[in-house]
Amino acid sequence: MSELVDAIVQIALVIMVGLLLPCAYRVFIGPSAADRLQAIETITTLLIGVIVLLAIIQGSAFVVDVALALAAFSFVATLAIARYLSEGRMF
Amino acid sequence: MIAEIVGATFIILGVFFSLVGVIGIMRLPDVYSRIHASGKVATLGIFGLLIGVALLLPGTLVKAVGLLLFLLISSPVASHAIAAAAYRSNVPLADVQRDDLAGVSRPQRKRSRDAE
Amino acid sequence: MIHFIFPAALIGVVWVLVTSRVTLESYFVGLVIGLAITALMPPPLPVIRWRRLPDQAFALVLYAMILLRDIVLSGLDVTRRILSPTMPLNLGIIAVETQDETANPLIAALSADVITLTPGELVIEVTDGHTLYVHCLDVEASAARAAAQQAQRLKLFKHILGRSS
Amino acid sequence: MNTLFALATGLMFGMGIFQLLRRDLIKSAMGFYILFTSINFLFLAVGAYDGVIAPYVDANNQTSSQPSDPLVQALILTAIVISFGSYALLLGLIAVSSRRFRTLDSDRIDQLKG
Amino acid sequence: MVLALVILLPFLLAVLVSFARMRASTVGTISALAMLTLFIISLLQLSSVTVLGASSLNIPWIPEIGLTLSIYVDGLALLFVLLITGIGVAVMFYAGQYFEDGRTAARFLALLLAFTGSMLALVLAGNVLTLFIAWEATSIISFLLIGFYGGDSAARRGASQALVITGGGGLALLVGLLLMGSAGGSLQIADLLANGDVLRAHPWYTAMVILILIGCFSKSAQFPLHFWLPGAMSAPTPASAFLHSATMVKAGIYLLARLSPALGDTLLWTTVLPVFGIITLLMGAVLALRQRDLKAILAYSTISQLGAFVALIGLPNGEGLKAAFVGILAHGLYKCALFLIAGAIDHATGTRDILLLGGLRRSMPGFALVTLFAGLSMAGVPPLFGFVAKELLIEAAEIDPLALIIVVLSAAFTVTVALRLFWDVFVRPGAPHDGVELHLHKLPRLMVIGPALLAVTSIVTGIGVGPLITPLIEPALGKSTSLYLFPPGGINLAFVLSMTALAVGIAVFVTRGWWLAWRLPTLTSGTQIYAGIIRAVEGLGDLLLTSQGGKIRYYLTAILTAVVLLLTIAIVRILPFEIQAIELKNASDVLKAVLLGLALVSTGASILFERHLLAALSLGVAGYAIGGIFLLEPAPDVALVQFLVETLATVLIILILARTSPEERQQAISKLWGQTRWGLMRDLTIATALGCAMTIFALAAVNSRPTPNSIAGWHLENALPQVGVNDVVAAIVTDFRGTDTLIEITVFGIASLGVLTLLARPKPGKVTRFRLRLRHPVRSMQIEPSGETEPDLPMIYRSRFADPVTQLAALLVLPFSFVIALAHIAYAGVAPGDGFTAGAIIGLGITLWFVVFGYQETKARLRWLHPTSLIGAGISVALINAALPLVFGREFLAFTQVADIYVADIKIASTLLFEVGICLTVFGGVSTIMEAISHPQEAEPL
Amino acid sequence: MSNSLLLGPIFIPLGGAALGILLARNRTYQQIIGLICGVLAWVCSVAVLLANLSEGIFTYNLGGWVPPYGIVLVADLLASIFAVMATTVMAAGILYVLGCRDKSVSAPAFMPLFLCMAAGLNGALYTGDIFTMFVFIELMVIASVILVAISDNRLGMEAAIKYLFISAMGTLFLLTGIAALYASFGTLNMADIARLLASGERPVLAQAAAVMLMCAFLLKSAVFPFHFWQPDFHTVAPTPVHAVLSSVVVKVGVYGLIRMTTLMFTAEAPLIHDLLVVLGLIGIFFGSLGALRTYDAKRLLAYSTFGQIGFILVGIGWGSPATLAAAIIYAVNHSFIKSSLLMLTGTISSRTSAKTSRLSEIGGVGNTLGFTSGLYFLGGLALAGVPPLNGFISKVTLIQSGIGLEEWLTVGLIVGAGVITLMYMTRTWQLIFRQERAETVQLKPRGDSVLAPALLIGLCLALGLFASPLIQVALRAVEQMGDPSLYIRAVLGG
Ligand code: NA
Ligand code: NA
Repeated sequence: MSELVDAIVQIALVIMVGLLLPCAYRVFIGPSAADRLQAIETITTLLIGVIVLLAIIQGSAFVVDVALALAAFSFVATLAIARYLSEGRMF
Repeated sequence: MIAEIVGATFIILGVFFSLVGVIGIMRLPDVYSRIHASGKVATLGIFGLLIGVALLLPGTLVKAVGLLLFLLISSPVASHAIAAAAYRSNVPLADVQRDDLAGVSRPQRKRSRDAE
Repeated sequence: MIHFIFPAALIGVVWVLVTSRVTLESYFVGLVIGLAITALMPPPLPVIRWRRLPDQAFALVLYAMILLRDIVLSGLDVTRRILSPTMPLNLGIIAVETQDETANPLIAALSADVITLTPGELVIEVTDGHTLYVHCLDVEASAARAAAQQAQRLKLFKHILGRSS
Repeated sequence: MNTLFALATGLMFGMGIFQLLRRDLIKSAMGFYILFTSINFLFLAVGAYDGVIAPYVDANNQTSSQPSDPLVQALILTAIVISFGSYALLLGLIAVSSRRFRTLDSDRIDQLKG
Repeated sequence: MVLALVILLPFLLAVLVSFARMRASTVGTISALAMLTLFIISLLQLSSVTVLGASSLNIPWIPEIGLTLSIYVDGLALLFVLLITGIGVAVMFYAGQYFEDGRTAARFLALLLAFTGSMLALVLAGNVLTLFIAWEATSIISFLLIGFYGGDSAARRGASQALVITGGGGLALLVGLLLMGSAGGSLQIADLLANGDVLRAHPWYTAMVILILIGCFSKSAQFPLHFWLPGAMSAPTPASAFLHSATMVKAGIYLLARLSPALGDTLLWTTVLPVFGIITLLMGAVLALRQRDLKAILAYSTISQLGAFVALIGLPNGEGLKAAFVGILAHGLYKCALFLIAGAIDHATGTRDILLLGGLRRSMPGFALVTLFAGLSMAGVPPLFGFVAKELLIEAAEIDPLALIIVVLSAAFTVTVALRLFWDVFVRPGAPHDGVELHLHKLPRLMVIGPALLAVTSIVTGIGVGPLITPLIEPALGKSTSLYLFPPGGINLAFVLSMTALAVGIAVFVTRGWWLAWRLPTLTSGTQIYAGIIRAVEGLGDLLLTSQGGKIRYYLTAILTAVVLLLTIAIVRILPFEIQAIELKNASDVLKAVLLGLALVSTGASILFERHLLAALSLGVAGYAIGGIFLLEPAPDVALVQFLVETLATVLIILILARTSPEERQQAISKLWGQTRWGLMRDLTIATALGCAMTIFALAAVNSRPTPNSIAGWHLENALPQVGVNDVVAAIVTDFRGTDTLIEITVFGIASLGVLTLLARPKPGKVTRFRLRLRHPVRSMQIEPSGETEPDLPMIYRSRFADPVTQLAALLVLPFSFVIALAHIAYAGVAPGDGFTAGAIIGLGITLWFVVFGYQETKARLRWLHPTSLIGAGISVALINAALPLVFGREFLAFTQVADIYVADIKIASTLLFEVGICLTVFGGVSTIMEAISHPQEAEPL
Repeated sequence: MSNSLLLGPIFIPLGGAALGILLARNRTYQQIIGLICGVLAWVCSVAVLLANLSEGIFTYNLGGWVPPYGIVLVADLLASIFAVMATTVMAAGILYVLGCRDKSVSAPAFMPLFLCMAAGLNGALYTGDIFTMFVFIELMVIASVILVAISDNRLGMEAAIKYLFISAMGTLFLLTGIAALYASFGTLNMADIARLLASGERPVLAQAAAVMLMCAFLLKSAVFPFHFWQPDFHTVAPTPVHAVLSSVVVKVGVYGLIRMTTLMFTAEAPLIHDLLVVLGLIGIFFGSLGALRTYDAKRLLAYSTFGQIGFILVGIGWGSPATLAAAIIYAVNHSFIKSSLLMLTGTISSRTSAKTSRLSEIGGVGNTLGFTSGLYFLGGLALAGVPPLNGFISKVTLIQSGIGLEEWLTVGLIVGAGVITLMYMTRTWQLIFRQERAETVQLKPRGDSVLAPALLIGLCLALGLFASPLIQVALRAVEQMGDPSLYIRAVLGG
């Protein structure tokens, strides 16, 4: 892999990780719980991107498996919280 | 070589859209519009990165497709659920032009401070 | 039997995707797994009919293309709005009928999913299995094209799902 | 980097302890969770190698890069599973006791004394 | 060794008697006859001891602690054996008459016989530990006898008090004896007696003597440990007569006499014993004067006599031993008789109050006669045996004027007491003072035989003291001596003083109307002091128990403070050490640092957020950030687990929030910052201190690495060749450290069972099954495909809860979760993911169902889902996999594969089965937890 | 082959637990399985002890991986003695469960949890790997927390929460110590750590690691100031659980302390010893007085355990071979005494409708139960150290060894505590068995079976009358521990 591409990927990784911070900020400031929730959802999504970039950097395809699980299942928590928010109680 | 260039381009695109999405999350006026921005990260941002990785690291192509599949299932559902939760817990809309949902009978939530 | 085989066959594909081993051997393993899963909890996957298979596949690919186009176009639009210093937003919630005569929740769900997937539109509520309430960043544009888009979507969905009508 | 992990261990531990000492049982349970997280950092900090690749070995190409310590990773896995099990149990206990004692204030759950 | 049988016989008889169903008198007679037999046997031994000297028998018992079953027979031992068995005859016989009920008598006599056996073992013991065992046995049986009437709270208190004093003294004695054994190099009495010089010169001498004296004084009721004896009078009278007058209380005297050759004749010994003895002598005599209760009078008088014996044993060169031995015999005879009579009076009149009694000679003439003679012996009137004893006592006291005065004074008071016992009870005319009418019960005619026997013996031994008693005393003294009723040299000082005492005693008796009316200041009694000490101890205990205040925060604070202190001590020793500089070598390190910062800030935010949901969300962010760190480490396996567990943990806490009442949570929340400033400062201080300690600790830990010889290197090298796995973490988890994993999943499984069991138990103690019961049977619910008009369409249900979007997601994700999970299992060795992640993933799929569809619909649709069985099955599979290699002669949990078989790159080996087991357990566990929390019956807010 | 016996005490109960979970619907099967597993575990542990005596230390490499790379089970005499003690009480506990009328006992999870507790305990004793010890201890802790939480006593929940929090502290300390050890030595095998500690220069962290491990073990044994959980947690437990917790489960910390001071941290041992004596004395003092002032038959025994552990710690802390042997003897004897007393208390409580053990409410309940009364009396005497019961042997060996070291103050305290023990045990016995029953107390015609406690009391008596074997084994164990190289060689070979 050429140095340029390597550099691009590295920078991309840094940016993606950097983007986590404003999202975290959104989690902290809200203002509504739904805001925080969607910020967390974004963090998850960004992390999927981070993993994908890491796969390129580390040159190992298996890292994508982690992203797969994250993509498929982290929203379970989001749904649970959303349901709690919209109904006040769960069951 | 071409794959590398195209791949890198898609990665730049993916990162760009992610960046835009996060800017949206910071800038947009209410939770509903911020959910749009968040969805953007998921769709355009990650799509770009996935295409990029599939090109740069050919071994991941199949997995990238699988990942995309799951993202297609989960991402809109999450956005929808959050939006519904926000609306049901009376999170205010920023100056809307039109609200067809106002007045439609919906499941009412129990009062809790948690949603505020 | 056919109700077992086809979901299982699709699950087999998913297995291949997930394990990233594109071999016939791997697919057969996936198929076996698919059969077991289908027996336990039949997933809501389209029922494939041999006669209509080309139709189904064609509709799927076509809709994928349309969706992709929509996503990219509205993505660019939303990008413009977000990055613009004045943030020209035109927020609002519109009601969109699924136009499905049976009010099938599956249609509603699929429609809601793809609408939400499109940047700039977000389904907030689905009532009675046929009315979608969509939050839009540009409420006028969305309202203008909503009904037509939904009609097209419904048609293609019916093809994809192998529905007779 | 390991030094940083060491600092994080201490910080996390301190925060966990503070949270643990709240009267609110749910907060205390969160403190419990934080404390176990800090232990993960400690294990990361004491890993034997400064690894740059994941501990995956391949028969044909022995890369010159140093893999990270697989043993501490296995230990962390075990610790995570056990602490999660305990955490679930703790939350279950709190849920039931909140029904029985009608409070989540740990100071009011003090019938056993003397 | 016949005397070994002498010890065993009473025990055997005790067992037999306790099972016997006979009349009381029969039991008593049998026991008395047994005692008589023993007495005769012992008497026959006397000659051999006289001829051959001391003899001993040793059977090793527990040689490690120096305990041998040994018997040491000499004159002293035999003297006591004769005393015990002889008086036992009278007491046992009397006891048979005393009890009306055969069962009670049997129970009582069994105890009494066991006591006899223990007492005989005590005096015959040839090893100090054997002696101690017997000593404790007598204390215990005494406790049981004092509390024989357990319904009486005073009896229970008295029994307890007696046991605490004598038992506690016994423990002191034990230490003293062990010290002596250590110093003397043996626990055998014979050796110790031979080693007296060594013992007396040993630095521990003082300690051992004091400890042994505490033991002996407590047992023999010496000042200041005397007060338990009057309290022990709630025992049935035969027990009081036998234990608390004639025998057990003399065990201390016996031991002092026994050890005086080894320990005696030092300044300490000859000071402490006479001083405490004399004090006790006087105190007992004085206190006896003013008692109203017959048994109390006798008890104090006994204390007084015991004091005299202790003082006598303490005299230098064994000068007082003769007087002591004679006194012990004489006292045993008359005091026991008097006790038995007191019991008879109590029996007949229902009272023992001397002020209420009087003129009983008409109704109880036999007892009056016996009392007369026993009293005369007590008063020391010739020619009774008591006279001889008193002469010898006074003679021995002649060495010190003060002692002499006290002895004579005490003798005088004893005369007074004896006179009161006879005159005021049997002779004094007129009705009782208080007008209380006495109900006289008819006593068994034979009851008088016991005391009479003793009184007659007092007379006979008094008159024939020379021939009868000398042979008993001589072997005990170990030298020849002579005894006589009247001194051959005519009237001597002792006789004069004896008569003086008699006269004074009579005088005091006559004036009793006058001095009994005195209002003396009530001195603080021993019992009160004892109660005071107990109260103080109890107060201390209460003070300590206040630390157990019930509030978990303070417990944790205390524990953590202790840890901080300990850790600080340990850490200060390693300071200063070199701290490795923070070097961020590459982008990955920088990103790790960023994520670390994010994790820490989020954690901090979770503390600052008051509301639970927000705190939980912050924690979720921290968890994901940590997952990112793991990814960058790089540790993909851990990262995967971290992401999944974090998701599960978040769901869990949300479900718990939904489960708990918002009001209660609000209440608890408002307590957070409403805490006092001081409380917050305290928490902050502890948190900071521990955080700092931990930081230094971790820095030091980092300083110790990298470790060149870490076993992880071996793991990296051997994962592929040994178990054919690329993922070294997977190799460690399933093979190299498979046991950890096996146990870890069991922990997880049972934790989830715990959650279920807890939540499924509405009330404590209510029995439930694992299977939760539905209020509405699932079958009756309407769950039909909504597309019924169009059977072609895939099924999607009308749900009570779910909106179509989430429903569709749930329906799709669960099957896919199986696919992904199976992929994790199949390729655990080459990719991130393993059985645990597989289980967690399916668990998340199930969780999604519970979240989307609720409990009832989920259970109705997934009828195959039996979470607890899954746990059991999972652990079973894992265990079967572990045990299978044993069948092939390999180790438990050994890596097994038939050959290098791959199906679609899936390695077919034991590991696969293990992974399946892990997956099943974790899947079952997660489902169990979710099922338990989402159970509808539990959802009702309470 | 004898090596595989080592698996028995750990994995037989574990298998029984798994089977028990599968058969959750049938309590009878569960109990039969439980009894079989309990007995088999006991047989295995005894066989291990015997093999140990004849062959010396032996090991079992789990999975066939050679130490220090894999996990190894090690049977030395110390572990074997503790394991026999544990399996004996566990088997008795299961026997008690069979005749127990508690409702909590009929919970489907009860027997599996009980067996897990046994497996965890035995595993913690036999393992030669410090991290595996942590895992086994967690198994034990989690199982016991649940068992207490589901108690018939309505405060079970409260105690369980408190213990779970406090126990987590112990877990943290243990993990911290393990991390430090791994950082310093790159290994988790205790023999390997011992070898490295003995051979090279001492890493800076050794002492701090020792402190952390010590805190963890002190917490598991409920030693001052880590004791707060113990009276609560033990008292509210269902009787068979209480019997096991208060007797053998608390000993796991004691075992850990002995193991770490004799095998690994021999250089730090003097410091630790001094601390142990101080803490032990405080425990004796606190436990005795606490028991004296507690009017609940179960709770006072929990306090008594606090005190008794103090005696054991003092024995360890005195640090000579004789005192260490005395401590081991004390630990074993105390287990049998305490478990039998607790079971007897349980049989009494089971006669009352309230299932309480408060003396004010169970006073006189036992006054018609002659056999139980006798057993309790014997147990009380054994606890107070009265001959010829086994408690006497403990006390004598401890005092003798203390005299050898001229530790007068401590010996004095032991004597004082003995008096107090005598006070509260006789008082309790009198109140339960000797006084008249209050009219309001309704007695149930049947209570829990006294078979298990009777057997245990028999054992106490036997261990008092025939104490030599135990003393000899303890002395041999101490002799074995005196030379850590034996252990190291047995595990690592060479
Ligand atoms: Na959208
Ligand atoms: Na793996």
